[in-house]
Amino acid sequence: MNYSISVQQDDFDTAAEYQAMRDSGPGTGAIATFTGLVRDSGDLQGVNGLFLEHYPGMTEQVIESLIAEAAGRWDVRKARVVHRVGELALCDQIVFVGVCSAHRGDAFAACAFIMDALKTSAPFWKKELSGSSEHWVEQKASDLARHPGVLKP
Amino acid sequence: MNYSISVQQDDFDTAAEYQAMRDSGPGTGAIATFTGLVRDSGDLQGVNGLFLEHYPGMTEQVIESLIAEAAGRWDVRKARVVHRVGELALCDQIVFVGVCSAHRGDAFAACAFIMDALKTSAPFWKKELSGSSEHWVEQKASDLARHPGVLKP
Amino acid sequence: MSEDHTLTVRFFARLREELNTESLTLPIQPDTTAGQLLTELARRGGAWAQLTGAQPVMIAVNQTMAKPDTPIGPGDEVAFFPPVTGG
Amino acid sequence: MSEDHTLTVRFFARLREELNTESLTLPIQPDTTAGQLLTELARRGGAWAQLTGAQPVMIAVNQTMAKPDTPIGPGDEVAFFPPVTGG
Repeated sequence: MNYSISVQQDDFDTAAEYQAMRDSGPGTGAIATFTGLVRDSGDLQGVNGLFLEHYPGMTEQVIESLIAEAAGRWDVRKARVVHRVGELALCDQIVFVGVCSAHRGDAFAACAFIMDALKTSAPFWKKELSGSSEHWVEQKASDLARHPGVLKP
Repeated sequence: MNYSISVQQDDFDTAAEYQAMRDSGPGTGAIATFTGLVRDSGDLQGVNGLFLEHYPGMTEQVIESLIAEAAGRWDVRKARVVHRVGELALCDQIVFVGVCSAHRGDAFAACAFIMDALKTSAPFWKKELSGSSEHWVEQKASDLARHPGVLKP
Repeated sequence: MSEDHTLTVRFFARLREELNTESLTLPIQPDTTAGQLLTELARRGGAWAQLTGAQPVMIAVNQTMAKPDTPIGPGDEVAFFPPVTGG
Repeated sequence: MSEDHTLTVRFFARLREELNTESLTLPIQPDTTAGQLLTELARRGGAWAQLTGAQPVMIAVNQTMAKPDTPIGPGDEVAFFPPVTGG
């Protein structure tokens, strides 16, 4: 299993990410990808940007362990996670998760698992910006329900 | 809800498909995509190509109804299905399913549902080519278990 | 009156190949079902016998999934094919 | 001996802003846990009191998720932060 993780301010290129997934050999039959975008309503309405903070060093370790867990549960030939930090504008790309596998069920399951677990376990914090107000986003009960416990003290 | 379906011999460009998903307005927070590729082992080993047959007209109608069903169950802002037919080589792209939604859970669920249902309900048939032998692929019990009944007489 | 009393039958994939037939135009009796048509075709024997054999045969009437008891009539398009395997 | 008897405490996101503190270097007592350090910091009062308030505070020790009873010692990096909200 091959994987790679980037935490960066810069935007990413999903076309290049997809191409890297395709270049994973003739045993790959399925590629599942997920991209998260800054949308106009979250805890606030009229969101026009986000500020994303993270815990350098720990973030990468947590994501690495989530990918290893996914690879232990499903057939994962290659996994890729890119997560942006800093100031982002409306409609900007935030996060990319890509998984390739022999089979579609494994690709979907591993991709959704990594994304769900990232939301409850990786040390990122999102602040919504709306006009002159700003608001630290609160963790959703629905997110914890999908992947409980990793972060609960 | 906006959708589009193509059944075609030509290859497709996932970068252009992704861009069309992104251009779905500021309410989109999540894009899930799936791509299926010709892989080297299926019912046969050493597969070096596929021949894909379909039922023109019916195929599009079935996929349209699957998208409508997905849009009734989850928040779907835009859905796209491209499926190739004819002769394909090893590592070629076969199928693309893309869904964008406000929320990641809906994007993942609707994308996986459309893909799973397509495999058991849309009138496509795949023949594996391996050296000089060829073999019509048989439907997997595991596929029917994921989305049972649509095609059972 | 000939056009008014026929239907079109189509075959796909393995069935198309093994029956060596893409489509047929057949006269149609009143009060018939897709399943009765299948049984009638199977009586041709040889490769046709598989239409009522162990392997499942799927049915579509006018490009919509159908069942053996789906009624069929003049002008209809009836298709028989193996379980689908796309994606 | 000063470097040997201290640890680093880091705060992130809402806690970092409300405590107006990114990091602290503190002397460390023997046989201490992350939870005891949290309680000690909360005794500073004001904004610090929220560290043991109603809102959950997550703990990491040396960049690994930890619990209140996780032992800490000299040279460790202890972090306190709100539940994460990335992705």
